[in-house]
Amino acid sequence: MKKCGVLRFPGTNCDFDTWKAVEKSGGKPEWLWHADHFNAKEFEAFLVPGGFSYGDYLRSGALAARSPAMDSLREANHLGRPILGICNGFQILCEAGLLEGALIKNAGLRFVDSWSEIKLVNPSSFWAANIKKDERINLPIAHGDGRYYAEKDTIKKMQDREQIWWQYVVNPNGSLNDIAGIKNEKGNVGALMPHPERALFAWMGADFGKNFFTALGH
Amino acid sequence: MKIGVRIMPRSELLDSQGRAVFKLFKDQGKNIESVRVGRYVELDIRLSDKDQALKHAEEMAESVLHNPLIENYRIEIL
Amino acid sequence: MKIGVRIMPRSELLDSQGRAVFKLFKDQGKNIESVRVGRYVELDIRLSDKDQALKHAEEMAESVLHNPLIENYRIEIL
Amino acid sequence: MDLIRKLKHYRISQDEYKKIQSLLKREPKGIEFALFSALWSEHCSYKSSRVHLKNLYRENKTVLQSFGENAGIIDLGEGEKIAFKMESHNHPSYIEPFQGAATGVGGILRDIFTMGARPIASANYLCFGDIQAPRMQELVDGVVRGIGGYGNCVGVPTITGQTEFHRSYNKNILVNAMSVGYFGPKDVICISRAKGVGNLVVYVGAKTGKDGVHGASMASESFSEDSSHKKPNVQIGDPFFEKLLIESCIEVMNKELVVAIQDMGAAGLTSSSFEMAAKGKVGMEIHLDQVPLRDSTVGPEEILLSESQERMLLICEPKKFEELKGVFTHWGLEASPIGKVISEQVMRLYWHNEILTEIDPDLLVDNCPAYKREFSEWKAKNRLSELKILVAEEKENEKTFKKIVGSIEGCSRSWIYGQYDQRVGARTERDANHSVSVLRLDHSNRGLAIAVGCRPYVMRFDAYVGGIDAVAYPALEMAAKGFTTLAVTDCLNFGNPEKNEIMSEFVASLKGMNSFCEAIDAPIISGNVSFYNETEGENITSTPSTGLVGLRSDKQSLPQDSFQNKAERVYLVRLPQIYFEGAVNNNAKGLGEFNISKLAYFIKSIEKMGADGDVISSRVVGKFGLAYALFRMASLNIGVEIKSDVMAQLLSEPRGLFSEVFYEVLFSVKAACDFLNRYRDNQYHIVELGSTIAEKLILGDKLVVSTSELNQIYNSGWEANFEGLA
Ligand SMILES: Nc1ncnc2c1ncn2[C@@H]1O[C@H](COP(=O)(O)OP(=O)(O)O)[C@@H](O)[C@H]1O
Ligand SMILES: [Mg+2]
Repeated sequence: MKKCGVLRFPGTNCDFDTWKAVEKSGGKPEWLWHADHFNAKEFEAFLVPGGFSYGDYLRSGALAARSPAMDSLREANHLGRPILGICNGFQILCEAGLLEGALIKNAGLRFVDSWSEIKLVNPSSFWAANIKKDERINLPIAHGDGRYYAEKDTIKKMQDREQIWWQYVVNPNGSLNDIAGIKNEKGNVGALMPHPERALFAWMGADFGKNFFTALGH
Repeated sequence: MKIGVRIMPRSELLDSQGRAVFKLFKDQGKNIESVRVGRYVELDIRLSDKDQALKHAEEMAESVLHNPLIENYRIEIL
Repeated sequence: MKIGVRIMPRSELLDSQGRAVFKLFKDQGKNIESVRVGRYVELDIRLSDKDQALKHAEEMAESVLHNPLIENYRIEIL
Repeated sequence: MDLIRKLKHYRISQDEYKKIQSLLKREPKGIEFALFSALWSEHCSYKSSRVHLKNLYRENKTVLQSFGENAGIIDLGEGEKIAFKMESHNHPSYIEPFQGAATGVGGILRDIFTMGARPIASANYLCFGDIQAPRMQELVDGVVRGIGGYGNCVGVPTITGQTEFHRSYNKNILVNAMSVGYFGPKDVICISRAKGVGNLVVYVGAKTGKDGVHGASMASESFSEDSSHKKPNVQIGDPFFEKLLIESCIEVMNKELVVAIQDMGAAGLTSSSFEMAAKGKVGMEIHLDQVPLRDSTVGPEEILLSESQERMLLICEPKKFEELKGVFTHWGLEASPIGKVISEQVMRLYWHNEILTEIDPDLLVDNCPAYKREFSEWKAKNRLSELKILVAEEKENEKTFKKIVGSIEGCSRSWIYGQYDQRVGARTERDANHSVSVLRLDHSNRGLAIAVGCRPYVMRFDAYVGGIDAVAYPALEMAAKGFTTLAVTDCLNFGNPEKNEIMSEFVASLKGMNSFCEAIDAPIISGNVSFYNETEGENITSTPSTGLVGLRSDKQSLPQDSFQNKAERVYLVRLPQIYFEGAVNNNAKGLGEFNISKLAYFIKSIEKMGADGDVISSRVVGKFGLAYALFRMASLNIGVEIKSDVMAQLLSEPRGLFSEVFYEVLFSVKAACDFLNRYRDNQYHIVELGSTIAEKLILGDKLVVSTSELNQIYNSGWEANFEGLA
């Protein structure tokens, strides 16, 4: 049973969903408030949930990325702690420099909500570790700014270092290289636009999402 | 000819983005009175006559670029 | 002191909005070469010294208002 | 300003002015005109509808809170309760579609969380004009972006809705938003009755600006062309701010730091403070100069009338104020005391040290006028003595059918709900792609269903029938999935109530709706009336939209909306009471009458079938009749074959392939299930239509068509109709 810090910013709205996903998987969630520093050593894993931190104002994730809690999260990264960003969490991690690239407005200039098939490109050793390379799963997406962008060299480098985590089977937003999720070089930080916490049980439409959190129970 | 259109929320109305950015700057201890967030559109118009180009830009600003109910705009030559 | 920060997408690839507006104007038969859409932030800074205020604004633009990977910015006194 | 001009400015009639004089026993002065104008507006006072709303069926043993509070509440048992309500934002959405729709969503959410419930789902009911009408594409786009923009950001899923098109909405679209809130076993219900002399009146949330000043009285007036020039009335919503307000308000309520709470909706601070005081039979001293302002030019009258969004008024014991303030500060919000509760039943409004008025709140709230608008006894309309519907040759039918499926009335609405976050909250079991949406409740894990209703073309046929249908049709949809309808909210959108024919339709449809609610024991626990949906003398189709919630306790799997496999047996369960010429030819005529008690029994029976584990899929036959309903069940490219003799038997009645019979329900069941014998009953008919097959719909010799082709037409129909709206 791992003690997990769940970050909460003003406007985070998948906070309870993420909390429940951690709990259901046997982890022990604890809130981490944006305005406070925390002691990274006290936690075994961190989750940055989805939502609209600061209303997505200015750029999605930009304002949240500058909060005190993010300084502590950087320390957690230095310690090599596993960190998962979901949707707005992905945007925040990019804005905070914990992941490369940026997420910009969907190519269609509209919010998209749907189920989306994604393919595992390079497995993570912590998040969804039991899903195999090239396996395809269905997860819900719901975002307005999900188009991944990075410079060509960066993408090339990420490919070489196996940092591309998930790719869309059908690109819903104009993301470069169909990227749905990436990891950092060390592999401890991972993030994706789709929402695993919305696919935990068959009644939700699919239960592939629970795989993301299994490591939290051990 | 390059023309810029600066589109800002009308001052009597709430600027929700500006309010959020302002609050954050305040919390960070910045020396600031107010923040307003709007849009900026750069038009490259295929006319060399200044007045004509400005007129063209104004037409576009009026008809499409700004929403008169909630925004004001200003035009400038870049 | 009022300072404006104009933040524009660094390339066409990053500017789907600009392309959409451009297409609209083209369809309407406007005489236009290109359109870019960005953001404009008006800061009212509580400093009367011009240089100091500009420095302050630059700091904010660098640290929060723009993301260098995807945007450029320019500062002006209003 | 002379008196006549003043009364016109404040939209107070001569009679109302006389009534004000006699209530006050003096001339009204200064700010009092504005107070009466706001609180006596149609929007706030329900003066044309109150006499009719009084007698609605609105209580049963599950109802904890009905009309009179911000939203109705029902008890679901197992410690769970829900609050829900529906509200219109028609006029503002026509003026500025994005902000109008967005603030409509924001407003209904506040009605819900004001009571202590956490909003868990929203729904929307939209009526637009002809897609070719001026501004219509812009309106559709703006409204959908507005609803999505607000709901997605605030984190409440929009999980169902209905979208209609008709020229009667060309200059007056309808935007009705519904929201459902949840109370778990530990959550506290809060109400708006002010009490406790000496308690503080606390203002929370956004600062007051000039937005929407006179909004309430404007919503109570017919539209004229120049309404769109009334610039200052646009209210701007901020879903991010609302999210902070939801979290902080629920926190202070659950910590029992508030005595009473009310959102500032229509007529802002005036209606919230006066109503809170009137309900509690107390008074208040309010210092308007202490209200937080967005800019210093906002004066006392504007403060009283402003409809700036995302603001709440609450009553708090002085000793708890610091703790309360602490919670709001944590969420980045301000809480400012602006006055206190006094025992004397008088509202004393101060501007700096000057008293602007001292007035009994009852005079404005309880004594507002109630009009008995003129109406006529309802007579059945648009009935034909016989109904001959020609069924054409196969080729002709196929052509007609494809046109229907691709038409704006018949095509998919996924363009709309694909822009709504339907799953935030992680409770969604059935999203907007389904005829009935379903959520799982946090504590008991039971299914809660939500559906909206009212079919304008049925209203154009007959308002009494349309009122019944506005509840019966969605209730039947719920039943087909095994849900019991528990309660109803409504949003009565009508034209000018001063016209006899409009008021007659209002009364007739309300009567139909209400009798049916009583028959199925589903009380109407909340609602909203929107009159004066009239532009330049043209009235909208009378549109009493509804929102229904239903519950299903067992954990049997829910019937799907579509056929799943080949060789399922397909049945049509029917209680034909009205034969309707249908939505196809726009000429709404028909034959027959509803028998309410038989219909209620039918719905109960359908509910048993919907809960049967052998049922695979189900669908109520609706617009465009049987062929269209079968096609909608073929979304997975599993169709059905109906033999010619069965088809011939169906068509021996006065019906066509594309016309409707009120009501019929389709079920597909496991091949081994003898549905016919299991549910045989002399109160309704069951017809075995045939079996499911791959890729085709075969309706005897009348229609043979490829399901994949139809699905393609259905799914691209929206884009084809709205070329400009990529
Ligand atoms: N404005 C809307 N918002 C959300 N969902 C909508 C809206 N309009 C229609 N829908 C969804 O589209 C689906 C199809 O609508 P409709 O054509 O009326 O068919 P149905 O008879 O299945 O309700 C519905 O299930 C409904 O949930
Ligand atoms: Mg429907």
